[in-house]
Amino acid sequence: MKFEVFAILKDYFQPEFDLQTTAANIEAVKQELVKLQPAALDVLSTCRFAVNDEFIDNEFQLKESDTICIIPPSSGG
Amino acid sequence: MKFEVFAILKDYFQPEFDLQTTAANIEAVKQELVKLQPAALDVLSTCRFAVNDEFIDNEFQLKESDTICIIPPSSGG
Amino acid sequence: MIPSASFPPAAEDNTIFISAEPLDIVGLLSKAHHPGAGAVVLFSGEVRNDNNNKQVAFLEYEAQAAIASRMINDILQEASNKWELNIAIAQHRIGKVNICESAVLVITASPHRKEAYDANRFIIDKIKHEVPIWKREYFTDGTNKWGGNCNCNAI
Amino acid sequence: MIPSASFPPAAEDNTIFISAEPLDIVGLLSKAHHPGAGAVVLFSGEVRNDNNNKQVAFLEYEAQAAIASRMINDILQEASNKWELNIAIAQHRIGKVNICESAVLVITASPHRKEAYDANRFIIDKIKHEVPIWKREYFTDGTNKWGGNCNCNAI
Repeated sequence: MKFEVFAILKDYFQPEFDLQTTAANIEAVKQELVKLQPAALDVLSTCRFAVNDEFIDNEFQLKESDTICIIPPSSGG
Repeated sequence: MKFEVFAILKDYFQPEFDLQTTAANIEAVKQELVKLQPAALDVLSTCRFAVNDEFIDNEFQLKESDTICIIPPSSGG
Repeated sequence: MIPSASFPPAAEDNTIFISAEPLDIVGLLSKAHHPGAGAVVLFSGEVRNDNNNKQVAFLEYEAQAAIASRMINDILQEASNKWELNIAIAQHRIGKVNICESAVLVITASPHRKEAYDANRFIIDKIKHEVPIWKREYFTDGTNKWGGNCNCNAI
Repeated sequence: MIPSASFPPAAEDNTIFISAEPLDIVGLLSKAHHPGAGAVVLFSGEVRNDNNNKQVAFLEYEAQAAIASRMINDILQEASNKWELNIAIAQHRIGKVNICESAVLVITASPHRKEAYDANRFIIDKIKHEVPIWKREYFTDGTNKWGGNCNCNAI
Protein backbone atom coordinates (compact mmCIF):
# COMPACT_ATOMS: atom_id res chain seq x y z
CA MET A 1 0.00 0.00 0.00
CA LYS A 2 1.28 3.48 -0.89
CA PHE A 3 0.90 6.48 1.40
CA GLU A 4 1.11 10.22 0.86
CA VAL A 5 1.16 12.45 3.91
CA PHE A 6 0.97 16.22 4.30
CA ALA A 7 1.92 19.09 6.58
CA ILE A 8 2.58 18.11 10.19
CA LEU A 9 2.48 14.39 9.31
CA LYS A 10 5.79 14.89 7.52
CA ASP A 11 7.33 15.41 10.96
CA TYR A 12 6.54 11.71 11.56
CA PHE A 13 6.61 10.02 8.15
CA GLN A 14 8.27 10.38 4.76
CA PRO A 15 6.08 12.43 2.38
CA GLU A 16 5.48 9.25 0.36
CA PHE A 17 6.15 5.70 1.48
CA ASP A 18 5.17 2.07 0.95
CA LEU A 19 3.87 -0.22 3.65
CA GLN A 20 3.46 -3.97 3.43
CA THR A 21 0.12 -4.57 5.09
CA THR A 22 -3.08 -6.57 4.81
CA ALA A 23 -5.05 -3.88 6.64
CA ALA A 24 -8.40 -3.59 4.88
CA ASN A 25 -9.82 -0.41 6.38
CA ILE A 26 -8.74 2.93 7.86
CA GLU A 27 -8.79 1.79 11.48
CA ALA A 28 -6.49 -1.12 10.74
CA VAL A 29 -4.17 1.13 8.75
CA LYS A 30 -4.01 3.64 11.58
CA GLN A 31 -2.98 0.89 14.01
CA GLU A 32 -0.15 -0.15 11.69
CA LEU A 33 1.04 3.45 11.34
CA VAL A 34 0.98 4.03 15.10
CA LYS A 35 3.12 0.89 15.53
CA LEU A 36 5.64 2.53 13.17
CA GLN A 37 5.42 5.95 14.85
CA PRO A 38 3.74 5.90 18.29
CA ALA A 39 4.19 9.69 18.61
CA ALA A 40 1.88 10.21 15.60
CA LEU A 41 -1.14 8.75 17.45
CA ASP A 42 -2.73 12.08 18.39
CA VAL A 43 -2.27 13.60 14.97
CA LEU A 44 -3.53 10.52 13.12
CA SER A 45 -6.69 10.46 15.21
CA THR A 46 -7.62 13.91 13.80
CA CYS A 47 -6.89 13.07 10.14
CA ARG A 48 -9.12 12.32 7.19
CA PHE A 49 -8.15 9.69 4.63
CA ALA A 50 -8.58 9.78 0.86
CA VAL A 51 -8.18 7.35 -2.02
CA ASN A 52 -8.20 8.60 -5.61
CA ASP A 53 -8.75 12.13 -4.32
CA GLU A 54 -12.00 11.14 -2.60
CA PHE A 55 -12.41 11.03 1.17
CA ILE A 56 -13.14 7.54 2.47
CA ASP A 57 -14.64 6.30 5.71
CA ASN A 58 -14.01 3.12 7.69
CA GLU A 59 -16.45 1.17 5.52
CA PHE A 60 -14.21 1.62 2.50
CA GLN A 61 -12.43 -1.66 1.60
CA LEU A 62 -8.77 -0.88 1.01
CA LYS A 63 -6.84 -2.79 -1.63
CA GLU A 64 -3.13 -3.47 -1.64
CA SER A 65 -2.82 -1.36 -4.85
CA ASP A 66 -4.44 1.75 -3.29
CA THR A 67 -2.59 5.00 -2.67
CA ILE A 68 -3.86 6.56 0.53
CA CYS A 69 -3.63 10.29 1.23
CA ILE A 70 -3.63 11.20 4.91
CA ILE A 71 -5.10 14.66 5.43
CA PRO A 72 -4.47 16.51 8.72
CA PRO A 73 -6.95 19.16 9.92
CA SER A 74 -7.05 22.18 7.64
CA SER A 75 -5.18 25.34 8.56
CA GLY A 76 -5.54 27.39 5.38
CA GLY A 77 -6.52 31.01 5.10
CA MET B 1 -33.55 83.93 5.20
CA LYS B 2 -31.68 81.92 2.56
CA PHE B 3 -32.52 78.35 1.67
CA GLU B 4 -30.64 75.59 -0.11
CA VAL B 5 -32.54 72.46 -1.04
CA PHE B 6 -31.42 69.13 -2.45
CA ALA B 7 -32.55 66.16 -4.48
CA ILE B 8 -36.31 65.66 -4.64
CA LEU B 9 -36.93 69.05 -3.00
CA LYS B 10 -35.76 70.65 -6.24
CA ASP B 11 -38.96 69.33 -7.80
CA TYR B 12 -40.77 71.82 -5.52
CA PHE B 13 -38.35 74.70 -4.91
CA GLN B 14 -35.47 76.47 -6.60
CA PRO B 15 -32.12 74.98 -5.51
CA GLU B 16 -31.40 78.25 -3.67
CA PHE B 17 -33.91 80.93 -2.77
CA ASP B 18 -34.64 83.77 -0.34
CA LEU B 19 -37.71 84.00 1.81
CA GLN B 20 -38.88 87.05 3.78
CA THR B 21 -39.97 85.55 7.07
CA THR B 22 -39.89 86.11 10.80
CA ALA B 23 -40.09 82.36 11.48
CA ALA B 24 -37.75 81.64 14.38
CA ASN B 25 -37.62 77.84 14.36
CA ILE B 26 -37.87 74.87 11.99
CA GLU B 27 -41.56 74.23 12.55
CA ALA B 28 -42.46 77.81 11.70
CA VAL B 29 -40.23 77.69 8.61
CA LYS B 30 -41.85 74.48 7.44
CA GLN B 31 -45.31 76.06 7.69
CA GLU B 32 -44.15 78.99 5.54
CA LEU B 33 -42.69 76.63 2.95
CA VAL B 34 -45.84 74.53 2.81
CA LYS B 35 -47.83 77.71 2.19
CA LEU B 36 -45.57 78.34 -0.82
CA GLN B 37 -45.74 74.73 -2.01
CA PRO B 38 -48.56 72.69 -0.45
CA ALA B 39 -47.47 69.60 -2.46
CA ALA B 40 -44.12 69.58 -0.61
CA LEU B 41 -45.76 68.85 2.76
CA ASP B 42 -45.04 65.11 2.81
CA VAL B 43 -41.44 65.50 1.71
CA LEU B 44 -40.71 68.34 4.12
CA SER B 45 -42.02 66.32 7.04
CA THR B 46 -39.25 63.73 6.42
CA CYS B 47 -36.40 66.26 6.06
CA ARG B 48 -33.59 67.31 8.35
CA PHE B 49 -32.47 70.93 8.56
CA ALA B 50 -28.95 72.30 8.86
CA VAL B 51 -27.35 75.67 9.47
CA ASN B 52 -23.62 76.19 8.92
CA ASP B 53 -23.34 72.51 7.94
CA GLU B 54 -24.66 71.37 11.34
CA PHE B 55 -28.02 69.68 11.80
CA ILE B 56 -30.40 71.71 13.95
CA ASP B 57 -33.53 70.81 15.88
CA ASN B 58 -36.64 72.80 16.67
CA GLU B 59 -34.95 74.41 19.70
CA PHE B 60 -32.50 76.17 17.40
CA GLN B 61 -33.26 79.92 17.16
CA LEU B 62 -33.15 80.93 13.52
CA LYS B 63 -31.86 84.35 12.55
CA GLU B 64 -32.81 86.30 9.47
CA SER B 65 -29.18 86.07 8.27
CA ASP B 66 -29.08 82.24 8.43
CA THR B 67 -28.75 80.00 5.41
CA ILE B 68 -30.79 76.87 5.94
CA CYS B 69 -30.04 73.59 4.16
CA ILE B 70 -33.02 71.27 3.84
CA ILE B 71 -31.88 67.66 3.71
CA PRO B 72 -34.26 64.96 2.41
CA PRO B 73 -33.87 61.34 3.56
CA SER B 74 -30.62 59.78 2.33
CA SER B 75 -30.59 57.50 -0.68
CA GLY B 76 -26.89 57.04 -1.24
CA GLY B 77 -25.05 53.81 -1.90
CA MET C 1 -8.12 65.39 -11.38
CA ILE C 2 -9.95 68.64 -10.79
CA PRO C 3 -9.38 69.48 -7.11
CA SER C 4 -12.60 71.44 -6.79
CA ALA C 5 -14.62 68.48 -8.01
CA SER C 6 -13.97 66.56 -4.82
CA PHE C 7 -14.50 67.41 -1.22
CA PRO C 8 -12.54 68.30 0.83
CA PRO C 9 -10.08 69.82 -1.66
CA ALA C 10 -6.92 67.72 -1.92
CA ALA C 11 -4.72 70.62 -0.86
CA GLU C 12 -6.33 70.85 2.56
CA ASP C 13 -6.60 67.16 3.38
CA ASN C 14 -5.67 64.23 1.20
CA THR C 15 -8.57 62.09 2.43
CA ILE C 16 -11.38 62.34 -0.11
CA PHE C 17 -14.80 61.12 0.99
CA ILE C 18 -16.93 62.51 -1.84
CA SER C 19 -15.57 62.22 -5.35
CA ALA C 20 -16.81 63.48 -8.69
CA GLU C 21 -14.22 61.26 -10.39
CA PRO C 22 -14.59 57.50 -10.86
CA LEU C 23 -13.59 55.78 -7.61
CA ASP C 24 -10.04 54.45 -7.77
CA ILE C 25 -10.77 50.98 -6.37
CA VAL C 26 -7.34 49.61 -7.21
CA GLY C 27 -5.49 52.61 -5.79
CA LEU C 28 -7.49 52.59 -2.57
CA LEU C 29 -7.18 48.83 -2.16
CA SER C 30 -3.42 49.08 -2.60
CA LYS C 31 -3.36 51.37 0.46
CA ALA C 32 -5.26 48.83 2.55
CA HIS C 33 -2.50 46.29 3.22
CA HIS C 34 -1.10 46.51 6.73
CA PRO C 35 1.46 44.23 8.44
CA GLY C 36 -0.86 43.89 11.45
CA ALA C 37 -3.94 43.07 9.39
CA GLY C 38 -4.89 39.47 8.65
CA ALA C 39 -8.12 40.44 6.92
CA VAL C 40 -9.02 43.04 4.33
CA VAL C 41 -12.67 43.43 3.30
CA LEU C 42 -13.72 45.63 0.40
CA PHE C 43 -17.30 46.52 -0.44
CA SER C 44 -18.18 48.15 -3.73
CA GLY C 45 -21.74 49.33 -4.24
CA GLU C 46 -22.26 49.26 -7.99
CA VAL C 47 -24.96 50.43 -10.36
CA ARG C 48 -27.33 47.68 -11.45
CA ASN C 49 -29.10 47.61 -14.79
CA ASP C 50 -32.41 46.83 -13.14
CA ASN C 51 -34.41 48.16 -10.22
CA ASN C 52 -37.86 46.78 -9.44
CA ASN C 53 -38.00 45.41 -12.98
CA LYS C 54 -37.31 48.76 -14.61
CA GLN C 55 -34.25 48.97 -16.88
CA VAL C 56 -31.79 51.47 -15.46
CA ALA C 57 -29.70 53.52 -17.91
CA PHE C 58 -27.49 55.22 -15.30
CA LEU C 59 -27.65 56.93 -11.92
CA GLU C 60 -26.85 60.43 -10.82
CA TYR C 61 -25.74 61.17 -7.26
CA GLU C 62 -25.88 64.45 -5.45
CA ALA C 63 -24.52 65.25 -1.98
CA GLN C 64 -24.37 68.02 0.56
CA ALA C 65 -20.63 67.57 0.36
CA ALA C 66 -19.55 69.37 3.53
CA ILE C 67 -21.92 67.48 5.81
CA ALA C 68 -21.51 64.22 3.90
CA SER C 69 -17.70 64.29 4.15
CA ARG C 70 -17.73 65.09 7.84
CA MET C 71 -20.29 62.34 8.52
CA ILE C 72 -18.34 59.71 6.59
CA ASN C 73 -15.22 60.68 8.51
CA ASP C 74 -17.16 60.39 11.79
CA ILE C 75 -18.60 57.00 10.81
CA LEU C 76 -15.10 55.68 10.04
CA GLN C 77 -13.94 57.00 13.41
CA GLU C 78 -16.89 55.39 15.17
CA ALA C 79 -16.15 52.04 13.51
CA SER C 80 -12.48 52.31 14.46
CA ASN C 81 -13.47 52.85 18.09
CA LYS C 82 -15.92 49.97 18.04
CA TRP C 83 -13.63 47.41 16.37
CA GLU C 84 -9.86 46.92 16.21
CA LEU C 85 -9.23 48.27 12.71
CA ASN C 86 -5.88 48.83 11.06
CA ILE C 87 -7.48 50.66 8.16
CA ALA C 88 -10.90 52.16 7.41
CA ILE C 89 -11.55 53.87 4.09
CA ALA C 90 -14.81 55.04 2.50
CA GLN C 91 -15.59 57.09 -0.56
CA HIS C 92 -18.86 57.96 -2.31
CA ARG C 93 -19.14 59.11 -5.88
CA ILE C 94 -21.28 62.01 -7.06
CA GLY C 95 -22.46 62.91 -10.56
CA LYS C 96 -23.35 60.44 -13.29
CA VAL C 97 -22.46 56.82 -12.55
CA ASN C 98 -22.85 54.15 -15.22
CA ILE C 99 -23.93 50.51 -14.92
CA CYS C 100 -21.16 48.37 -13.33
CA GLU C 101 -19.37 51.43 -11.97
CA SER C 102 -18.81 51.83 -8.27
CA ALA C 103 -20.98 54.41 -6.50
CA VAL C 104 -19.55 53.76 -3.04
CA LEU C 105 -16.51 51.96 -1.70
CA VAL C 106 -15.73 50.79 1.84
CA ILE C 107 -12.46 49.09 2.81
CA THR C 108 -11.65 47.77 6.27
CA ALA C 109 -8.60 45.90 7.52
CA SER C 110 -8.21 44.24 10.91
CA PRO C 111 -6.18 41.51 12.62
CA HIS C 112 -9.04 38.97 12.35
CA ARG C 113 -11.72 38.67 9.73
CA LYS C 114 -14.85 39.00 11.85
CA GLU C 115 -14.05 42.63 12.74
CA ALA C 116 -13.26 43.56 9.14
CA TYR C 117 -16.60 42.17 7.90
CA ASP C 118 -18.66 43.58 10.76
CA ALA C 119 -17.08 47.03 10.58
CA ASN C 120 -17.42 47.12 6.80
CA ARG C 121 -21.12 46.40 6.99
CA PHE C 122 -21.65 48.89 9.80
CA ILE C 123 -19.97 51.62 7.75
CA ILE C 124 -21.94 51.03 4.54
CA ASP C 125 -25.24 50.75 6.42
CA LYS C 126 -24.63 54.07 8.18
CA ILE C 127 -23.51 55.80 4.99
CA LYS C 128 -26.61 54.64 3.13
CA HIS C 129 -29.06 55.55 5.86
CA GLU C 130 -27.65 58.72 7.38
CA VAL C 131 -25.30 60.60 5.08
CA PRO C 132 -26.86 63.35 2.89
CA ILE C 133 -26.31 61.74 -0.49
CA TRP C 134 -29.11 61.19 -2.98
CA LYS C 135 -29.51 59.06 -6.01
CA ARG C 136 -31.58 59.80 -9.10
CA GLU C 137 -32.35 56.84 -11.30
CA TYR C 138 -32.52 57.36 -15.04
CA PHE C 139 -34.36 54.59 -16.85
CA THR C 140 -33.94 53.38 -20.42
CA ASP C 141 -37.53 54.47 -21.17
CA GLY C 142 -36.50 58.10 -20.64
CA THR C 143 -38.13 58.54 -17.24
CA ASN C 144 -36.28 59.28 -14.03
CA LYS C 145 -36.96 59.12 -10.33
CA TRP C 146 -35.32 60.26 -7.09
CA GLY C 147 -34.38 57.01 -5.42
CA GLY C 148 -34.88 55.52 -2.01
CA ASN C 149 -32.84 52.60 -0.76
CA CYS C 150 -35.89 50.66 0.22
CA ASN C 151 -39.64 50.86 -0.25
CA CYS C 152 -40.08 52.18 3.26
CA ASN C 153 -38.25 55.36 2.25
CA ALA C 154 -40.17 55.87 -0.98
CA ILE C 155 -41.91 59.22 -0.91
CA MET D 1 3.32 31.78 -15.31
CA ILE D 2 4.38 28.16 -14.95
CA PRO D 3 1.27 26.14 -15.79
CA SER D 4 2.27 23.18 -13.62
CA ALA D 5 2.61 25.46 -10.58
CA SER D 6 -1.13 25.98 -10.38
CA PHE D 7 -3.99 23.55 -10.22
CA PRO D 8 -5.87 22.71 -12.32
CA PRO D 9 -3.52 23.43 -15.24
CA ALA D 10 -4.69 26.45 -17.20
CA ALA D 11 -4.96 24.46 -20.40
CA GLU D 12 -7.68 22.22 -19.00
CA ASP D 13 -9.76 24.80 -17.18
CA ASN D 14 -9.09 28.49 -16.82
CA THR D 15 -10.46 28.63 -13.27
CA ILE D 16 -7.54 28.44 -10.87
CA PHE D 17 -8.33 27.67 -7.25
CA ILE D 18 -4.84 26.93 -5.95
CA SER D 19 -2.01 29.17 -7.09
CA ALA D 20 1.72 29.08 -6.56
CA GLU D 21 1.92 32.61 -7.99
CA PRO D 22 0.99 35.77 -6.03
CA LEU D 23 -2.78 36.18 -6.17
CA ASP D 24 -3.82 38.68 -8.83
CA ILE D 25 -6.26 40.67 -6.67
CA VAL D 26 -6.68 43.46 -9.19
CA GLY D 27 -7.18 41.10 -12.12
CA LEU D 28 -9.72 38.98 -10.26
CA LEU D 29 -11.59 42.02 -8.94
CA SER D 30 -11.79 43.43 -12.45
CA LYS D 31 -13.72 40.27 -13.45
CA ALA D 32 -16.19 40.75 -10.62
CA HIS D 33 -18.29 43.59 -12.03
CA HIS D 34 -21.65 42.43 -13.35
CA PRO D 35 -24.56 44.55 -14.67
CA GLY D 36 -26.97 42.67 -12.40
CA ALA D 37 -24.83 43.06 -9.28
CA GLY D 38 -25.35 45.98 -6.92
CA ALA D 39 -22.80 44.70 -4.41
CA VAL D 40 -19.29 43.31 -4.73
CA VAL D 41 -17.52 42.05 -1.62
CA LEU D 42 -13.85 41.09 -1.64
CA PHE D 43 -12.08 39.34 1.21
CA SER D 44 -8.30 39.07 1.27
CA GLY D 45 -6.71 36.94 3.98
CA GLU D 46 -3.25 38.39 4.44
CA VAL D 47 -0.13 37.41 6.35
CA ARG D 48 0.27 39.24 9.64
CA ASN D 49 3.62 40.00 11.23
CA ASP D 50 2.46 38.68 14.59
CA ASN D 51 0.71 35.58 15.88
CA ASN D 52 0.12 35.09 19.60
CA ASN D 53 2.84 37.66 20.25
CA LYS D 54 5.45 35.85 18.18
CA GLN D 55 7.00 37.81 15.29
CA VAL D 56 6.19 36.10 12.02
CA ALA D 57 8.79 36.23 9.22
CA PHE D 58 6.64 34.58 6.53
CA LEU D 59 4.25 31.69 6.00
CA GLU D 60 4.41 28.65 3.79
CA TYR D 61 1.26 26.97 2.53
CA GLU D 62 0.88 23.43 1.27
CA ALA D 63 -2.22 21.83 -0.26
CA GLN D 64 -3.50 18.54 -1.55
CA ALA D 65 -4.23 20.43 -4.74
CA ALA D 66 -6.62 18.01 -6.45
CA ILE D 67 -8.96 17.70 -3.47
CA ALA D 68 -8.53 21.34 -2.46
CA SER D 69 -9.45 22.63 -5.93
CA ARG D 70 -12.49 20.41 -6.20
CA MET D 71 -13.67 21.38 -2.72
CA ILE D 72 -13.27 25.12 -3.37
CA ASN D 73 -15.23 24.70 -6.58
CA ASP D 74 -17.94 22.81 -4.66
CA ILE D 75 -18.06 25.47 -1.93
CA LEU D 76 -18.53 28.21 -4.54
CA GLN D 77 -21.30 26.14 -6.09
CA GLU D 78 -22.94 25.58 -2.73
CA ALA D 79 -22.84 29.33 -1.98
CA SER D 80 -24.31 30.09 -5.41
CA ASN D 81 -27.20 27.73 -4.70
CA LYS D 82 -27.79 29.19 -1.24
CA TRP D 83 -27.66 32.86 -2.27
CA GLU D 84 -28.42 34.75 -5.47
CA LEU D 85 -24.86 35.39 -6.65
CA ASN D 86 -23.80 36.89 -9.96
CA ILE D 87 -20.17 36.03 -9.32
CA ALA D 88 -18.27 33.81 -6.87
CA ILE D 89 -14.49 33.56 -7.05
CA ALA D 90 -11.98 32.04 -4.63
CA GLN D 91 -8.28 31.34 -4.83
CA HIS D 92 -5.75 30.12 -2.27
CA ARG D 93 -2.04 30.58 -2.55
CA ILE D 94 0.54 27.88 -1.86
CA GLY D 95 4.28 28.16 -1.22
CA LYS D 96 5.99 31.02 0.59
CA VAL D 97 3.78 34.03 1.33
CA ASN D 98 5.26 37.21 2.79
CA ILE D 99 3.82 39.66 5.32
CA CYS D 100 1.06 41.81 3.76
CA GLU D 101 0.64 39.40 0.85
CA SER D 102 -2.68 37.72 0.21
CA ALA D 103 -2.91 34.02 1.11
CA VAL D 104 -6.55 33.64 0.13
CA LEU D 105 -9.02 35.69 -1.83
CA VAL D 106 -12.82 35.46 -2.00
CA ILE D 107 -14.97 37.68 -4.22
CA THR D 108 -18.76 37.61 -4.34
CA ALA D 109 -21.19 39.77 -6.30
CA SER D 110 -24.96 39.85 -5.89
CA PRO D 111 -27.92 42.12 -6.56
CA HIS D 112 -28.09 43.24 -2.89
CA ARG D 113 -25.32 43.59 -0.36
CA LYS D 114 -26.52 41.22 2.35
CA GLU D 115 -26.11 38.18 0.11
CA ALA D 116 -22.65 39.24 -1.06
CA TYR D 117 -21.41 39.65 2.54
CA ASP D 118 -23.06 36.48 3.84
CA ALA D 119 -21.90 34.33 0.94
CA ASN D 120 -18.38 35.73 1.16
CA ARG D 121 -18.10 34.83 4.82
CA PHE D 122 -19.61 31.40 4.28
CA ILE D 123 -17.06 30.66 1.56
CA ILE D 124 -13.99 31.75 3.54
CA ASP D 125 -15.15 29.92 6.68
CA LYS D 126 -15.62 26.69 4.74
CA ILE D 127 -12.29 27.04 2.93
CA LYS D 128 -10.46 27.60 6.20
CA HIS D 129 -12.11 24.76 8.08
CA GLU D 130 -12.57 22.05 5.48
CA VAL D 131 -10.24 22.38 2.51
CA PRO D 132 -6.92 20.44 2.73
CA ILE D 133 -4.56 23.41 2.87
CA TRP D 134 -1.98 23.83 5.60
CA LYS D 135 0.05 26.72 6.84
CA ARG D 136 3.52 26.62 8.37
CA GLU D 137 4.54 29.71 10.29
CA TYR D 138 8.17 30.79 10.16
CA PHE D 139 9.11 33.13 12.98
CA THR D 140 11.81 35.79 13.07
CA ASP D 141 13.59 33.83 15.84
CA GLY D 142 14.28 31.03 13.36
CA THR D 143 11.68 28.60 14.71
CA ASN D 144 8.67 27.34 12.76
CA LYS D 145 5.39 25.64 13.50
CA TRP D 146 2.57 23.98 11.57
CA GLY D 147 -0.34 26.28 12.13
CA GLY D 148 -3.89 25.89 13.29
CA ASN D 149 -6.53 28.55 12.72
CA CYS D 150 -7.49 28.61 16.34
CA ASN D 151 -6.25 27.20 19.61
CA CYS D 152 -8.82 24.43 19.53
CA ASN D 153 -7.09 22.98 16.47
CA ALA D 154 -3.58 23.15 17.91
CA ILE D 155 -2.05 19.69 18.01
